[in-house]
Amino acid sequence: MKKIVNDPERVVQDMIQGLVTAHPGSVKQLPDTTVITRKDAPVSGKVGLVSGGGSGHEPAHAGYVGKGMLDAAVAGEVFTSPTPDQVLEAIKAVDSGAGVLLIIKNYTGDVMNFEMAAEMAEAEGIQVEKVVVNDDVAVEDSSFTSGRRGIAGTVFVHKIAGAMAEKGGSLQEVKAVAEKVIRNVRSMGVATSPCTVPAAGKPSFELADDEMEVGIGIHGEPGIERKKVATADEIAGELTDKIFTDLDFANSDVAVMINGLGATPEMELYIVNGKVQAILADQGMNVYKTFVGEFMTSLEMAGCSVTLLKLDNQLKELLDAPSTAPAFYS
Amino acid sequence: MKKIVNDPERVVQDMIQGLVTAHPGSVKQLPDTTVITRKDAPVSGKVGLVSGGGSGHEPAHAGYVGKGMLDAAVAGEVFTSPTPDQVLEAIKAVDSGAGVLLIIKNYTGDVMNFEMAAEMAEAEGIQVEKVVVNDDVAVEDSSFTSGRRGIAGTVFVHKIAGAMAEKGGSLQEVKAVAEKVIRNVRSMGVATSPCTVPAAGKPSFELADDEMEVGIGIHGEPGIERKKVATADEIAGELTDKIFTDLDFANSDVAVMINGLGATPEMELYIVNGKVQAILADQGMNVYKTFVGEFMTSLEMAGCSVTLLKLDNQLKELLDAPSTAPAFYS
Amino acid sequence: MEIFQVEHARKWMKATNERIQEKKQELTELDQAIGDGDHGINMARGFREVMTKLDGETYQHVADVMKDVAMTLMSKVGGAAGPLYGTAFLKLSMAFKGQDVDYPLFTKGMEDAVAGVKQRGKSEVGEKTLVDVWSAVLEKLQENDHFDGSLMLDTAKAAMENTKETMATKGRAAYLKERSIGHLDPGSVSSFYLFESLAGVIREGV
Amino acid sequence: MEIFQVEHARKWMKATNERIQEKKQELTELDQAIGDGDHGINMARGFREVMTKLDGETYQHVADVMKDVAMTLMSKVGGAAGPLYGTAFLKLSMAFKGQDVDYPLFTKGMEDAVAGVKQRGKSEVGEKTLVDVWSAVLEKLQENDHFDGSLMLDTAKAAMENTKETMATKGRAAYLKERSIGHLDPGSVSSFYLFESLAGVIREGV
Ligand SMILES: Nc1ncnc2c1ncn2[C@@H]1O[C@H](COP(=O)(O)OP(=O)(O)O)[C@@H](O)[C@H]1O
Ligand SMILES: Nc1ncnc2c1ncn2[C@@H]1O[C@H](COP(=O)(O)OP(=O)(O)O)[C@@H](O)[C@H]1O
Ligand SMILES: [Mg+2]
Ligand SMILES: [Mg+2]
Ligand SMILES: [Mg+2]
Ligand SMILES: [Mg+2]
Repeated sequence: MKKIVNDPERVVQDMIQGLVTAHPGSVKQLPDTTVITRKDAPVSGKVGLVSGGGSGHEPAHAGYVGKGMLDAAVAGEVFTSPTPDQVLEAIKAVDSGAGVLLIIKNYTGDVMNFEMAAEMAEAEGIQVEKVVVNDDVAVEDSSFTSGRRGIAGTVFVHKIAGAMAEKGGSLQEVKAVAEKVIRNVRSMGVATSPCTVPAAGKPSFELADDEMEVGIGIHGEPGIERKKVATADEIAGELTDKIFTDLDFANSDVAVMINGLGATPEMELYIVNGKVQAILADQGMNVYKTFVGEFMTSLEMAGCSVTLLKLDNQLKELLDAPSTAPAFYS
Repeated sequence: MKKIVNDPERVVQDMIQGLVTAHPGSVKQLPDTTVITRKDAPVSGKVGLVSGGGSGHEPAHAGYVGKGMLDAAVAGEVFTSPTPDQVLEAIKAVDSGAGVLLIIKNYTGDVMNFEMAAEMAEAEGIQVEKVVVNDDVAVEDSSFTSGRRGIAGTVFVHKIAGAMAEKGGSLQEVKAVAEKVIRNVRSMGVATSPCTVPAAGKPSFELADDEMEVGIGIHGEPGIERKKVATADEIAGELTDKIFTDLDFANSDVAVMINGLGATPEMELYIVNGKVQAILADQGMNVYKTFVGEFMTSLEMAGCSVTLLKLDNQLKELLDAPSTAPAFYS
Repeated sequence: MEIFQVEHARKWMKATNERIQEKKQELTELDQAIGDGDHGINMARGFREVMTKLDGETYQHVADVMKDVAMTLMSKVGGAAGPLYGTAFLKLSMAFKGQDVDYPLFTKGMEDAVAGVKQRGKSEVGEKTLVDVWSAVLEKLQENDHFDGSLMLDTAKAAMENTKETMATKGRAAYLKERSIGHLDPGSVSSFYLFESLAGVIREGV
Repeated sequence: MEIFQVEHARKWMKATNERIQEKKQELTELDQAIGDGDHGINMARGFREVMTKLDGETYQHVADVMKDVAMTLMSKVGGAAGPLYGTAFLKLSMAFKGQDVDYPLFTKGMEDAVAGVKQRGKSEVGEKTLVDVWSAVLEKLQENDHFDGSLMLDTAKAAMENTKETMATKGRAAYLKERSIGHLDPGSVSSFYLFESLAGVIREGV
């Protein structure tokens, strides 16, 4: 796999440089860190929102930094959770005294690093709360394991918690609505080709010409089942089926996200969307809003995920609230 | 190349279906056509803007339909210009009496089909003007050939002409500003992997593991030169060099677009942007606004293009004007 | 063959469609080499629709057949080939309008068709486009005074093969400049199948 | 070896770094099979930084070496391995603080380290993680009463190899459930290199 990079070991630094120069009016980099914050951070009186994780999921997470969404995003090395010292810098940079909420995707590494940062921040007198997103229904939610993974549904947590913080919600209120989103959001994905970590130089797994990986993670980790490539309609059916088995969406108002994993043409995402919408209509669900595009990618992996979020009036209002984040303008 | 589709011969219809159901509040499909228009078309008193071309360039062109941008986009088969009858339907649907501007990318097929539609529309008494975008400096502009191709710079034409139409410009004024953008916009791209037309089923060209194609088109047509893959910095240097040779940007205010061709991770686009910004700063140019993402793709081709637009006050104001198009929110 | 009749026109289109469907992938591969890889797909779609259209209609005049062919190609092929083939058949239809198509009228129709294609494509002979094949066929028609299938076949073939050695200055292949040399022009190859089919109809006579 | 000294600690880290750099790709490939393919990259980056750090410092106590190792790994490795290795060395440092590290104290340090790792990772023995290797080594240290390099090496190796046959219930490999069986756990392999290096230092003595 060819990469348009300079040095595989420096991709994160180079990317951050390119990101900050692209959006100089809205974001800034904390010097000597891989932390991107709102230019106006800390926002006086506002609860600070910090998320992040390994790099390679762009536009996540820095693309969601902006008014109405995150205050800071911490970028780790590719597919590697950022370290506690970096997360701590982010927390300190966005805390205005109203406390900070960490939005963590449920991976052992992310949880441990963010937790350690939270402990350090609390030791410095900052109020920190955290929520852990685990929307991926591909993985069983068992108390004997580390549980389900966090994938594209995380973007809805950023958006809605961000809107709550922006309108002045307290740390507990922001945390509560983030948890409400987490309870009501489910996702699942499929990959038709692997991705290559720049420093690894070879694909994370191999797929035959007629195979796909169902229940794929967003780090090139293998999915849960390998099978013959199916049609867009079949894929839409399988992913939504799995989601409905996990959470009952009957008669709900839902937000839909069809997320490209990196290399999938937008054309294909729309084709999948067409079927997803038909399925939801069939089942009597009411689609409130649809998002089609790349929101939580896995480098140049081909494939997509489907995310459904059950909405009540509060969530609708917060989903619709303005955001100036480069990757989620609304 | 695996595709997430249902039937390779029906991808365009399926895509349009998925697109319209994703944005039911803002766009609609003209029945039995591949035309997407603003939901509120024709907008009374406003000049109508119609663009389009082959499919496979998503989010172009339907993603740019919205208030402040296009009134209609006509989708052809993959990489194939739409036919005159379809373009004619689009013209008729958006004309409110103030006339219609066609924004055409400079490919023989597009020019011919749109011209024929214009002739038919004029025969029906509709005032039609057209502009032809030819921003790709990879191809020589010669009077003996069909001239340079239109690529990602087209999006700036959509945006700026769209803003002019929205604020009430006459057909001549809208055309004039579109032509001003065309005179001042230049692009060039590079590919590191080919793409596969769904109905063709095999890649459009082959590249060795260490090769890239410089001056690539957006239809999988081969570029102008094949060479060893270079670093992001070298690529940024080569593309901007070629652009500066064609048009002098010294001391200008510029808009920058780093466009992904389909499969390139956003991380890499940002890395390229970092160097492009450094080069522009070095040369004393002032970057007014930067766009990094997928704007004019070529299915799942890997690679990117760099577009520079020289701005005056009028263009800045129109570039900043609001747009509600799904793929260009501002 | 003295008069080119409705049945001849139908056979021509049927044979052309069969050839194009058969050669769909070849045409696409030729277009992948120096274009964008859709020519076979576009032509196959267009002629399939032509057959559907013709099979559902009855015609009095060749001109009416040509018109339906023109309109179908124009609205189903797209790209560069659609308007060009569409224009060609439209010109044939206009020239033939309401008349019996004898050799002189057929030749006149071809003159208009070639002129129309050149104008639409702003192109001339020698630019490595389908104009090369159409013009060569026209020239022989003009030199001769009766339908001659073998001559048409040989002429179209030679002109088509000749595009391999020329450099493209029009169409997508023009971007490749020197690199376009050594490849057949896809539009010339599809045009060859068209005239090869016509030659067959001529040779078979009524 | 009676007392584990600063020089031993340095040699331990140096040998570990060499092994990790050498095995960077192997570790990454193991992680590609059942994880996300970054373990070798992360460990190599971390230990390279450890060497840079240690080379620039002078130390009085082993505890201080362990602390710098901990802090460096914590801030340079990331992922799951960073906090786990970081915690382990931090616990060693805390246990050793200001004291000479004899066998009982080393064992005490390892007890704290393993407890710390288990707590941080919410994991137990048998879940196919590096806890398996650390716990096995600890157990033998507890059973014995003097440093024994060969025993440590054999123990670590057996525990590491044993992860191949178990099913992961923690870490990224857990998502694969049964499919994780048949693959070595990358973190256990890197931990093996760590104890293999320590065993070498022990055998060489002072
Ligand atoms: N300007 C032109 N004049 C005449 N023929 C042309 C011109 N441009 C292209 N062609 C013909 O059209 C063919 C390509 O058709 P097609 O692949 O269907 O269209 P596109 O290039 O739009 O993909 C070429 O091989 C050439 O013969
Ligand atoms: N909960 C856990 N407890 C103990 N060790 C764990 C846990 N999760 C993962 N590990 C160890 O970490 C290793 C993976 O490290 P690494 O690849 O660096 O992190 P990541 O999984 O975040 O990419 C695994 O092989 C395993 O040994
Ligand atoms: Mg990782
Ligand atoms: Mg084409
Ligand atoms: Mg073509
Ligand atoms: Mg890993």
